Amino acid sequence: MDFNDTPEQAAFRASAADWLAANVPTKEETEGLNRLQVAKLWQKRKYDAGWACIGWDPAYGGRGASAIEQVIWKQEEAKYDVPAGFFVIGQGMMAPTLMAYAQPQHLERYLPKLASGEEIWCQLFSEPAGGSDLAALRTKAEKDGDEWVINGQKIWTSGAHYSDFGCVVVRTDPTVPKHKGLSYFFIDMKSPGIEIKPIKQLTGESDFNEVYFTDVRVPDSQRLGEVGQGWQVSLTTLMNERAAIGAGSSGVNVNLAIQLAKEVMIDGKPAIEDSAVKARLANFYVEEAGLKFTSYRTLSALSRGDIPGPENSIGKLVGAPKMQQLASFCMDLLETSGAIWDTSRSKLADNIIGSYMGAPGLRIAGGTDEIMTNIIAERVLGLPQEPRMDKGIPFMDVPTG
Amino acid sequence: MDFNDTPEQAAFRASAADWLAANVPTKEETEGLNRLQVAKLWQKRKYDAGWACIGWDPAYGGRGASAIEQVIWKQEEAKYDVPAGFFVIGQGMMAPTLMAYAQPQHLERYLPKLASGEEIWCQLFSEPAGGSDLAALRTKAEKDGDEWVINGQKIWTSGAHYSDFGCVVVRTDPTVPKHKGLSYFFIDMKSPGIEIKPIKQLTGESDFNEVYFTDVRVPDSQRLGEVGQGWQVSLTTLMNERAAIGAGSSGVNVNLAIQLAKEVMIDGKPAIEDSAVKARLANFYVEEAGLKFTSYRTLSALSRGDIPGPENSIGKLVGAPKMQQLASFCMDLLETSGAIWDTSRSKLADNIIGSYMGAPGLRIAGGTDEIMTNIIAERVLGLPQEPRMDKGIPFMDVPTG
Amino acid sequence: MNFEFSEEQQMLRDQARNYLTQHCPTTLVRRVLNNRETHDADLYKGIAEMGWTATTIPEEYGGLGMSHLELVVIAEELGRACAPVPFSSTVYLAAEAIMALGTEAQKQTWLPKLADGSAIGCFALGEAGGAVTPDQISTSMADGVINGTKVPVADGGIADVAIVVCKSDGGDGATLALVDLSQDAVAKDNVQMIDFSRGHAELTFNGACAEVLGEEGAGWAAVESLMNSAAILFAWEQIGLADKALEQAREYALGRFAFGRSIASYQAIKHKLAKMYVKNTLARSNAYYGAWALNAGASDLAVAAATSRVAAIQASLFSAEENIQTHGGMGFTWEFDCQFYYRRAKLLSLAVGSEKQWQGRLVDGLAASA
Amino acid sequence: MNFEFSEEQQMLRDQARNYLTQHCPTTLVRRVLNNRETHDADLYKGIAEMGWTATTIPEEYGGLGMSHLELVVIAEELGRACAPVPFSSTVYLAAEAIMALGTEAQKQTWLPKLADGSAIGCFALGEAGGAVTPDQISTSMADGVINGTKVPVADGGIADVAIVVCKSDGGDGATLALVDLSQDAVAKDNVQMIDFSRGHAELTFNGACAEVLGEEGAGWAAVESLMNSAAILFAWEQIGLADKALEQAREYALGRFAFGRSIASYQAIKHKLAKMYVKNTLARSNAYYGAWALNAGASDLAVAAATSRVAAIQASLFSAEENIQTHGGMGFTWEFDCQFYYRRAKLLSLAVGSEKQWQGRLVDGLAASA
Repeated sequence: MDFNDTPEQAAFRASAADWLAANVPTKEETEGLNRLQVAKLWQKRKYDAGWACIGWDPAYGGRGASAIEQVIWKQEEAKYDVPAGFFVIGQGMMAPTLMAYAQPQHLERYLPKLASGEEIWCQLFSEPAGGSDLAALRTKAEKDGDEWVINGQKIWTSGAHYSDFGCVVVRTDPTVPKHKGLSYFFIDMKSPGIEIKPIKQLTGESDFNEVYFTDVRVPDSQRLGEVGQGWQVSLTTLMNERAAIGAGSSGVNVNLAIQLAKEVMIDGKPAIEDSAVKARLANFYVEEAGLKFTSYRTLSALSRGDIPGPENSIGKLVGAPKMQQLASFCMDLLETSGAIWDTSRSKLADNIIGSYMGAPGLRIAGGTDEIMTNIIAERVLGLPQEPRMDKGIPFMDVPTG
Repeated sequence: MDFNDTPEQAAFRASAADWLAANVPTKEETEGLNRLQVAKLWQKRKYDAGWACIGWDPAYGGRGASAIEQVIWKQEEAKYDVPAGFFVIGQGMMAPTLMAYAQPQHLERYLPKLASGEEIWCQLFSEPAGGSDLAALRTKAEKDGDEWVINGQKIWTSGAHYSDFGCVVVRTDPTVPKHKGLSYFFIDMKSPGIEIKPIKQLTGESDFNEVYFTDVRVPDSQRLGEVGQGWQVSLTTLMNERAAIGAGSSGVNVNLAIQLAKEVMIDGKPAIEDSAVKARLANFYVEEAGLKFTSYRTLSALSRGDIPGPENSIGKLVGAPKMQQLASFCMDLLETSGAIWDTSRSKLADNIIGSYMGAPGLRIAGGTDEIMTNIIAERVLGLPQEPRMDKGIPFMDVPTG
Repeated sequence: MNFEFSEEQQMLRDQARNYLTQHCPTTLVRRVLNNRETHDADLYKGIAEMGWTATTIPEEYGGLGMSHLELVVIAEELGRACAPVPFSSTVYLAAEAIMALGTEAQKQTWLPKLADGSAIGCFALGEAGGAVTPDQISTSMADGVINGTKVPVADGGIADVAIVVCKSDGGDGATLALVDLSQDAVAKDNVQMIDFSRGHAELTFNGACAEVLGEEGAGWAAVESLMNSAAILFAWEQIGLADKALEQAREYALGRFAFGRSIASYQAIKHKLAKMYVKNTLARSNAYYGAWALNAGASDLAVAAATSRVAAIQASLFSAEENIQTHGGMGFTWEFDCQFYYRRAKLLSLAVGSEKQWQGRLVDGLAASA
Repeated sequence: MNFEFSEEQQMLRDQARNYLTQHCPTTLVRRVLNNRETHDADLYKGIAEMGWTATTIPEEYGGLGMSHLELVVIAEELGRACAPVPFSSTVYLAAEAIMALGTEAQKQTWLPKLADGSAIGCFALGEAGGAVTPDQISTSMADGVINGTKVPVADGGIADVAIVVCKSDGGDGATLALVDLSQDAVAKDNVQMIDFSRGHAELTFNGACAEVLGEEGAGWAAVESLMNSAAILFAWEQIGLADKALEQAREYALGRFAFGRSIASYQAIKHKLAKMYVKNTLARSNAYYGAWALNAGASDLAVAAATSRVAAIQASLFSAEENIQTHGGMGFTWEFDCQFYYRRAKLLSLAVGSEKQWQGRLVDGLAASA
């Protein structure tokens, strides 16, 4: 065990840090730009200097960096407040899928622009009737000459409104069992017949969209994998989702709660001296630190060449409910004032109440607590699946309530 | 809402209290007797005076008392340290089953001696392979003239070693689905071929037995219900089990924990002043009081003539884990000394550690936490059963691992 | 022993539920929340016309002279409906305070108006974050004049009268003031809370006229006593809310299919719902005792109130949180109603003292009597 | 960065697991527990011959001079095996104390014997119920003579040497004494604990000879420091135990059928096992950091120790409790092994301070550094 970099890693870290220090956009540069514009500017600058998607093949704009180098780069970049979320899905999930299934000419056409941030991709998987049962999707595609005609509805599509391309899974054969009748395409999000409607969340924000398909035409050449092989292709995407979403480091944390507990008084003493406050904070910290050190163990395994496995579901499974309860606890520390959601009155309100309001979404997006627990039970501990009522039955005959 | 007795109830309570005050066995009377002998002495005395099984028909030794009178009697009797557990199963579970299914001559023969404590009954349902799946029992009975021949093994039989009679459910037809091939008999526990072996629990005590049946013969006249109707008859017994087991009032409680917390010091002050101790005690009390007041609500419904329903599963479901965690908490209050299990050194050890060691059994006996939760989900909230892999399949073809 | 509501009380419940189903549908809650309105005035008018605001106020002051058992029945229904009205501020706090402590003149002035809904009351305690103790209060009253700032005050922006906790140099450290809010010397500034459907305000008193309510220097004991009754009344609102959230989750789960069967048939969901039921049942039973103790003025009222409140906080938060979870993605949308219960449950859990405060009061009470 | 055990350490783990599988089967644990023996002397002899007792003791004192990273590997395996030996008392406490505080003579006298297993050590702190503070200690030492009673002392009945915490009028209130237990002036009385497989005793010192260990009046600081390393070492035992309990539950659930399918396919059981896995994983990751911090003498060692201990207590109790529950009725029998982990988990949770104590230390440490 050693927390220090090897000499090679230290050298890499230093060169990353140096470049960042010299190149992170200044306030003057970003003046007047919105978050998306800043993100594109920053991504392009990284790309031009060889710091975008550094794990990728140099042919597509990367530098073939090792897993641990990618982590070091992320750690160094995270020291700056630069926007990143816009490219996560495309670079983290779509790109590995393209690399596995797309034609060489597609890779040359799309990957560099994905790396440079010039084009943004989104993922069109979830449907209203699907939810945790992702493969129960109903959006259908019918062959018409060299093209497919797509009709149906997708939901929970992050970034659909600013994306240039998207990967979509559709049902091409409802007469075979659920997983066998799917196919996978990438499409131009500006195609005629695509309508995008933002979904307002209970936080008041709109991070997701509904995407309606009405006779949307996509060339057969944009199919990834064979017809009917869409589920296998999707699994490549989803395996990379786990790594891309992670525990989520924003929102309330124990450090913030401790600062708060030092300021708030209970019975004439700082709350941090109250033993009930300590017991709860300790339990939150045990989870927070446990996740951090679990991720260090994963990194060590990654740096040895291992692939992240289903055990990484633990990050979101523990982290999301922890955020909800820790935010609730922080509000409690403030008593009635803890319910004030007004930044002009409480600097912390946005962070604390924002976390309390946002956490239910974290507990659901990318796999609910219940699905994550299933994954650990089945794929880590090797416990049997529940009986499946939809197994071997033509999709169109599966009970839907 | 009114916590006071009606005038009639008050009069009944007074007469019960008077009789108890004059008749509870004195120390001199019980000198040299074991618990079973004391229990029989006390039960017979109650019977002779008309205070045994007061809810029963006077023809069988009762006095036809109302539900609320039975509660009042129990409350008054509970003020004395008199042994009672020996008769609970016979009087509380077997008697109602006999009343529903037995011949008149059986009722006359058995019920009075059950009421008087002269004869003790036990229940032979569970089997090693059954567990939560009670009806998956394998002990078989084959018809031979006017008799049945029983072979197999029962487990978890309380009091088998001191019981005179027992009710046993057996499989009389393995070629039909699980619930349809069962029949129900009462048998003489002294019958040839019955062998009883006590089971040692992890507490070191032995409250249960294994009971082995080797060619045990029982007359067909001792069958309750039709051949193949054993499951329905069992349900009558089990419905009464829920009422008989209840929340369990022995073991640690919040009051004891508070006394302890007043004596033990934390940071130079009584633990009861520590805010973390308060938070935990409050949560335990919320459960304890919540159960108490829930039982009051049930009593009110009973006194109106309602039958206790599946919602009473809540008592054991909440009470048993509460006992485990409260006992653990009390040990923690004492720090390392809390792990001393030596009554000569710690008056409370038997109660606290006894509760911690016994609670796992309470969480299992009479339906595990998981089964109790299922009962609430399915029978109270009306949620669907899980898919059943044994439905409609001949019992002998059901997968058993 | 009889631990049930009477037939008349059951009828009152049916009547209240019917009224609110009709006059307080979730579309109304949604409108108030969407627009961040302080309350729905028409609904409150209707509620007052039903006589609910008058429930426990004596007949001589225009009330119905009924007991707290009737009031908790109404509280539960208002909680179920997530009603956006200043009922709790007016009835559980202002009216209770005036009934308990007011002079004849104060009662005559305010109770009839609170009873018929023509006046709204509020209770102003906190001034900053954290638990309030008398020495943290800076609002002061002298010679009939009050100065200071209170925030957040539930319904403070629309109230006609406020009970304001002021510091006192003598006695137990606090004095209650009765303040007519229709004065220029009172400034009201809206404060947005986590629950957009319940208006709150910052009240600033710039030398406003005020009367002492109750005894000078005995205000803190009065606050504690008032908190006990409020804890029980709020608990019933929370239980109504918790049960509604459970029902909503149950209904959604039954109708939602995944992998070919209803999600309500998965133990991950059905046991979650059963756990809600257990918590709600324990909370309800504790609140039964709380209601009885409040009505009977039982000696263990403080413990009963604390038990009711702790149980109600735990049950309502759990049910509101897991209701969203049961709904999955749809539960996280603005469009679905789950958010009402989530916001309201958290607001109510902080309304008259946090879980931790009441856990402390609960055990202090038990320890004193054990 | 490398947050893994080295290959050599992994090999040591395999070796330890193989040795204990062979020499410490559950039948051995069962025999000790059944007969309430203080320990298994042959097993301890074998363990000493393997060199485990010598792990961190410097070579000059007959040890192997290895690091704490090797020791935690062994601790985990001893925890898995529920080994009935005085390893923790001797190695985590007595040897650590003498290494940290002893004079050259004290080290020369005791470390070689503790290293080769010819002497057993123990640590005597508590005298009555509750958390120990210096002012609650009445055992005293003056002029090389010790008087007082300590109870319960793990392995006190079989130990050759004890580190005894005595009161001190000056300094931080405590002084450590090194006491040879082979004196007539030391009385040993067995004390039965919840775990019958681990002997404990009451030690009474009637004017026995004693040496000061470390500085007079600096004993409390030494105790706190010793508790930090012990917390981490015990945590690894607890994690070994917790994982073993999870494995046992998993295996039983997979093989047990109800309603026609493995009970491991029911979410009530599979989610329970997943929850064990999550707690065990968090505890293990925290203990990784604890081990690193102990080995590196990190500045946040106190926080790392507290985090390791709180997580390990929670994980081991949960896994031991729910292992029985997963087994159903059979898990509650004397005959099944579930009871070993249940008893041991609770004993270990109280061995060097309760969860609550360490929650306090954890947050005090965080608050001081934040």
